[in-house]
Amino acid sequence: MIHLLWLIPTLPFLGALILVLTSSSISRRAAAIIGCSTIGLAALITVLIGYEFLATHTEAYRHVAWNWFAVSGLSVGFSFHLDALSLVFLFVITFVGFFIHLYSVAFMHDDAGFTRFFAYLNLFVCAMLILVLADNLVLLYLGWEGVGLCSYLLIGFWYDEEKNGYAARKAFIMTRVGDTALAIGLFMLFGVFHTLDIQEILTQAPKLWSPGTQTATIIAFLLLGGAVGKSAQLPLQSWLPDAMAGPSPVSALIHAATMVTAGVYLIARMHGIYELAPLAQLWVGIIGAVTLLIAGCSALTQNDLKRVLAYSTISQIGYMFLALGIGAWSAAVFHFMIHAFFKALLFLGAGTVIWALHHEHDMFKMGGLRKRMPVVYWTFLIGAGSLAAIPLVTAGFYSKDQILWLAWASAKGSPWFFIAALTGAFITSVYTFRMVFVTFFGAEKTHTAHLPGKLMHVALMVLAVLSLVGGFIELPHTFGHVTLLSDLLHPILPSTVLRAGAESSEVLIQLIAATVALSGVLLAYIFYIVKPSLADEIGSSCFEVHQLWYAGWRFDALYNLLIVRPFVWVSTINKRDIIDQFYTGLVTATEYFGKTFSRTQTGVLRWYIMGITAGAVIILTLSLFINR
Amino acid sequence: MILLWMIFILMAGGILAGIVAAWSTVACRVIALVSITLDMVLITGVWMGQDVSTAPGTTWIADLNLPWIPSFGISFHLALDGLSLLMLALTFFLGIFAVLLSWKEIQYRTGFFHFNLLWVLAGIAGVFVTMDLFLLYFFWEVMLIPMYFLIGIWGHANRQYAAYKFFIFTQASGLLMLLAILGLYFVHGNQTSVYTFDYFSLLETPMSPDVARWLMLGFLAAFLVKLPVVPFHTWLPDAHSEAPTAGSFILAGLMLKTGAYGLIRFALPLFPESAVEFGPWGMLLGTVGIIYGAVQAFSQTDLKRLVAYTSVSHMGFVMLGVFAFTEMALQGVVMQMITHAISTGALFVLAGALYERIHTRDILQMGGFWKRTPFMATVSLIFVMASLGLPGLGNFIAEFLTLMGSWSASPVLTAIATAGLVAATAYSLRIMQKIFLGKDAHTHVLPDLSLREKLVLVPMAIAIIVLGLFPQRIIDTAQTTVEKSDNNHTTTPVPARGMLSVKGGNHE
Amino acid sequence: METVAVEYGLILAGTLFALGLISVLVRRNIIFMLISVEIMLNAAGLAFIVAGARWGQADGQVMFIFIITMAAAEVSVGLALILQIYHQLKTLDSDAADKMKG
Amino acid sequence: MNKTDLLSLIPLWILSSAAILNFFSISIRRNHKVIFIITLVSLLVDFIFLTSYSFHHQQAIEPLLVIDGFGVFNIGLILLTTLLVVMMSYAYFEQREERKEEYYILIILAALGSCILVISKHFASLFLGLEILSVSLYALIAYLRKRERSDEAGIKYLILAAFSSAFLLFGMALLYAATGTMSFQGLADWLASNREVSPLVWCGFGMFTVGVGFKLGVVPFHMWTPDVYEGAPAPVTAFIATVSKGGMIALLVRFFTMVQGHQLTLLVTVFTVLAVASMFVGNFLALRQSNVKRLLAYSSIAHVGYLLVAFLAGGELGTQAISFYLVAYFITTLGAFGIMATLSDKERDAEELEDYRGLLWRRPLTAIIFSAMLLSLAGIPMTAGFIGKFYVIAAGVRTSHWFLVFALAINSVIGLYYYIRIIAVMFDQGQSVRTSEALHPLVYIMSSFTMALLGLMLIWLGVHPEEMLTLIRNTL
Repeated sequence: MIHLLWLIPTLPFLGALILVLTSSSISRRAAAIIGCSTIGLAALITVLIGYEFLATHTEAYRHVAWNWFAVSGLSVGFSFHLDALSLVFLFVITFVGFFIHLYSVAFMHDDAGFTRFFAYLNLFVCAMLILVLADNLVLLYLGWEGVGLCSYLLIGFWYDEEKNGYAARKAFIMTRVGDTALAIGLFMLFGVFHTLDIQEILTQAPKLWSPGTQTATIIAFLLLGGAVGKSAQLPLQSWLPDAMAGPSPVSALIHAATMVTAGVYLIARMHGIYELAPLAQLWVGIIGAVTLLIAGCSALTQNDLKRVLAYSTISQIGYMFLALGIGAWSAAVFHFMIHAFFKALLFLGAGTVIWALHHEHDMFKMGGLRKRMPVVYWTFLIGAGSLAAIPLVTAGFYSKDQILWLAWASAKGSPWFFIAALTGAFITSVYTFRMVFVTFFGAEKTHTAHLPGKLMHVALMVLAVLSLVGGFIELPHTFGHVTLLSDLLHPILPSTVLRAGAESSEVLIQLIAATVALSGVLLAYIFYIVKPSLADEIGSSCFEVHQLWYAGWRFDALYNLLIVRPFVWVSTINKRDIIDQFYTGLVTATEYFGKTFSRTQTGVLRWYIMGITAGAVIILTLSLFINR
Repeated sequence: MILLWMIFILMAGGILAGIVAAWSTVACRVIALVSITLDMVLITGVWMGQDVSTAPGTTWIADLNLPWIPSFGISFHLALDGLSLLMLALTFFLGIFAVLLSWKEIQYRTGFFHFNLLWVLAGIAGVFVTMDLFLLYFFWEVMLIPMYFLIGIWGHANRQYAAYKFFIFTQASGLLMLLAILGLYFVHGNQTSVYTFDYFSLLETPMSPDVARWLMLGFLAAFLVKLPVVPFHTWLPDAHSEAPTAGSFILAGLMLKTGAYGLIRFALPLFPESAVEFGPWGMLLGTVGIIYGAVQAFSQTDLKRLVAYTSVSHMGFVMLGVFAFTEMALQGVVMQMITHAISTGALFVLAGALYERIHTRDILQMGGFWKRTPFMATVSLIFVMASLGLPGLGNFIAEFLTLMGSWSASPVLTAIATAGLVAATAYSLRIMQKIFLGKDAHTHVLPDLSLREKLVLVPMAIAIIVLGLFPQRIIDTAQTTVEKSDNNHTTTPVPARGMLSVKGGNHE
Repeated sequence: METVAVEYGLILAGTLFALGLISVLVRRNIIFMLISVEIMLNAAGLAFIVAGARWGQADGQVMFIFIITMAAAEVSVGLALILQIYHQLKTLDSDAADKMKG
Repeated sequence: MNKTDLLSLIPLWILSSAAILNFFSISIRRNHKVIFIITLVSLLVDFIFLTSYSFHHQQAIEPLLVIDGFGVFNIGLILLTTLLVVMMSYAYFEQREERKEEYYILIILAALGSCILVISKHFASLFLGLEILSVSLYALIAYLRKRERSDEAGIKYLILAAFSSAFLLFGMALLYAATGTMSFQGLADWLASNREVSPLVWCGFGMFTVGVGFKLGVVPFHMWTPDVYEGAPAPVTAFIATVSKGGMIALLVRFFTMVQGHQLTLLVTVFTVLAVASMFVGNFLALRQSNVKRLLAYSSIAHVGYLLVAFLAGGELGTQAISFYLVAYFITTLGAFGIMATLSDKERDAEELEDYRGLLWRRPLTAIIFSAMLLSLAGIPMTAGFIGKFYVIAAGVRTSHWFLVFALAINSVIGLYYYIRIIAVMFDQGQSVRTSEALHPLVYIMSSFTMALLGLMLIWLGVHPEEMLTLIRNTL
């Protein structure tokens, strides 16, 4: 069974291929079937392979499709590597992907670019799968760029809108900045190890480097650069909110569930390097912590439903980075998984709402939808709960709690990290429930055009279930103590080292976390149900701050000022190529000479005689001075 | 012998086509097509017939040496090795399309057009196989005149200016090369009292570093202008934007490559030491070219001009890779020569197709064409992505190898060059946005690609993808050549020259 | 018999030559220009004579005869041309003959 | 002067007798054809006879002349050139009502003069040859005397030529006065023997150079060239550009090699200056010229400059280069002016750039040959001109006259511009309306045959110069 691994990325690719080639002729129905079935099959195969993998306790499985290229020492194969880590990602990608496909069938139903949409979506899934299955960094880079391309195409899917195109370009270019760092990282890695095979590197690194080696640190930072770009972390986070220009399913799949977590995957993959570069790893944590805070603050002030979710995504990934930073590898992966579930759910829910109110994004124009679309409401509520980490019932609680606890307790953790995470948690629950209350409670402000159909409901409900029960595969040992995931991952990702004597405080931490989450909800309740006016007062009282947060801490403005404007200025100022002026100058000079000389040709005989005489005189004078 | 035939077929075909056109233009086109295809068949035969990679000792697949002007020690010496083979294949591959492209565009003086077209190809093919420096100069010029006519007669509004500019730039640099060739000829002659222009005998000519330096500069002049390297690039945008589609196609696809080829085949092997000495500056020039070209491309509004500047940027990689003196970088360069030929060529084809439809090259007057020309849009997407170096497409292999190879030679420059990829993204996406995306506020009648155009673009698209996924065959073919010209230099990277070449990957 | 020193002879010839040259430059009438050129030629001839005298050879005189002959031929053609010119321009001013320039 | 001397001078005899023969036949009855045939045949016979000479035969007719390989080669060149000029002249003069017959006498005499020039090794013979050439040229230039420009050109050339030959003669006289000899060899011996040289000699050399420089039309003695080229009938222009200049250069080479001019700093400096000046001034003047004849005149100035590079390089390679360059240049120039002649009509020659607009599409063959000629002038491969230029540069590089060589390179780039400008005009769409009125078809056939012949020679020399190279080698 496991030897069918190559089918998993191939199927979606075939789907995409067929859809592209037949785009003009094929019917919507057929397109939908092709689109979903390929992913569905992939998911099915993943299950089977996963089962076999677990059953046979395989360490890892390697499949070489063909040798891509081999030049002087660098031999790169088109080859896949399956181990627990990639398995987890496989699961999430194929399953979430599948349900989002299902959902899209309904969501995109009367869109002109129906086929195109599914083609892109399939292509994306394919690229993402390659990314997580790659056994060498070049192939990973291929997947990495591939998902970038698809995200570009899908953000700009409704291309008539100038601003969508802009958002798409912004996303691609900003991530490309990160990719450049990654590429340079690869060059250095090759320079050191003379291979780009991930396992090779991970095995050799400890032999070659002592912890804290400079080269290791540089490389780790370069990889981090790549990760930061893709996962929309500081300082390259500002593309993600704009990326919401794409259709909601896209935001759900790419900009919440899968692609944006590629950075997490990369760092988790290359954890060996980070173990050897403590400084870099510390910075991973710091970036995570800061990002989760500032993104949370921005989320607090947004009115656009999807933008709230976008910022919350950034901040949740911030949590994952924090986890990675403190060496809580499996915790990061755990949170990634859960986050994929509930964030996809939330986006789909939001999508449904927006779709129902014919593309009304502003949530303050919504409200009272609780009655109109109960299913959506309940599922959305579950998702929100999970995001806000409502204790015990939701999966989000367990995953986030683990991070909080380890931020405190792990050897690499620190109180600061803990405090940041805790504050983040509070903010999260505030903006989450602000969103819920404003959207679903209160009076109905906009008339709902059409209500969601079966397909959408199915997708929503499945994801809802997952984001409830998903958490129970990993329970803290204060109760239950289930460690399925961490056990699974253990062979690949080392378990976290705890600070001495920290164990005792675990219960306490959990209680704090729980209370913080709940108090957040309470606060939101007071602000947006009990006394809505209060929110506006605070908003207006500290207007600057509000504006700053609303504009995502004005990073865009900064980059415009520092990079974009100068670049455009230089290139437009020099449109007519200054270097060319030099050559044209030469030409003019020559022509000038031509003119002057031709003036000497007067046609007057005596002038010619004059010329000859002059020549003669010169020669004669020469002849008097030079002898022999 | 087969080499002579290939060139002869082209020349004869050209003359024949020129004559036949008086009676039937179709026949003329067909003749041109047939003669190139014939060559294509021949070269593919050679390629399939001989597995180059497995014959490490024998680099030379074919070798033809006839006396030509013995009293000068000039011989008609052609030889074929992996690199030349690839280049020839490329030449004929693109040549076929060039004829197809002109099928509708060129209705005026068809015969003379095809005569010129085939003679350009003949000249280029000659450059790729000649092993005699006099002959090199000979072919070098032979490919210019017809090109001059192609631009000057069938070009756009400002064609005369562009044609002059192209001609004079290349001529001036060519003359410098001629001087260098003669210099080398006499240096070698005085040393060994054997006066010959033969490439192989001129290799390892003992000479003082000073002489070598000057002579190499002479050669570089020709090749750098042809490549072109900033600051000698300014003829390119004009030539490209004014030439007819087939013209720009050949220019970008093949003529620039003669420069790169010249570097690899002549400049480096003939003057190993001074080449190494020049290395850091070469890499610097390359990097400057990459960035400068990209920045320039971003602001252009004339589509062909834009693409022209992207070529400048891409050729920067060639420069970078060649002077990194590592096998990997050189492989990257060879790859770049091929992939760039295809991707940029295709972009010019698209520009031509658009011009045929809406009679403008100004991208500000385009936009939102995707709806009406989905096929064209999809194809363009592929090539645009290729030109920004998306993995899975040929250009990625090229640029990746080049950069990775150059890293050991000069991390700093390589890093800057890599950053150039971001700029590349900027201009590439701009192309997509301005032409196919955005609002469609236009009223042109805009049919999608015709069958003939598909016949050109689809194979190229397939080629670029195949090159991206299965490049090994190419790499193997070039291997022997690359190794050889790499061994000419100290395989250790360039001696440190200031900040230009900090040794990379130093691990304690 | 007593002969003059070569230098004097040459100086005389030189002076003659210079005179001719100057008058070619200053004269505008084509006929006079022709005459002045003749003077220069004769100056050359004189120089030859002097030289010949110095070495006591006949060559000098021979050259002189050549020169005279040539001068005659030249003048004949020249005058014919001058007639034509006068015919067309109705003047002998050499500056008038400047149709071709640039 | 013994029998063998007389025999070895037979080529000259034939020429002069041909002239006389024409003379009589005219006095009997004017008939263009007859005269033409006589001239043609005699030139042909002469050339054929000349081929019987072996290049190694070394025959001195003391003290004036020497017939050696170099001389024979150049005589042959002159004869052939004259032959071609005559061939193209027939059609040209047939169109025009002037009395055509004397033309042939004059041209034969001019050829004779040039022949004497190239074999002379003594001031006297030099002078004789030069004047025979010049005097007949005066008449030739002004031959179409109905044309104002012809006369103007004629008188200008006459005055200036006489003026310059005065310099030449005075220079000779000074040299004679100082050294007591008028033969090149004697001069050489004298220079070799006397370390201390009086300024007299230098002045002599200086004035000599002025005379020579004028005939070559090098800057600053070049100003007559454009006017004469423009005014003279196209075939005559061709003749001046080739035979008269070529003869002078050949003489110069002989003179220089015999007196070892390369040891004389003065001459080397002077000629270097002249060469560089001619290249630049010539090309700059040609740049914006719209009259093709004048343009070619200026380009000829530049080309003499190029030739001087080889000349200064000296040595065997240099001389070979010059010979080859001359051959190439002769062919090219003849072709160019020949085509001009065929395109000309009664009123005026086809000399305005506009006359050539769209020529390719009106008369493809003519246009292509003309472009070939121009490309050859520009020194593009596959033409004789390229090999010529290559040879010259080779000579320059060999003796590492880098300065001159670079000047040459720069100039050929400048030159490129105006040559391709003409070509561009010819390939342009615009149709010009000039058509010369119908003539006897034979005329066309002959002229186009001549042109085709030249074209073929041009390409042949460009692609396969080996024979010509060996030939030239043997002459030295």
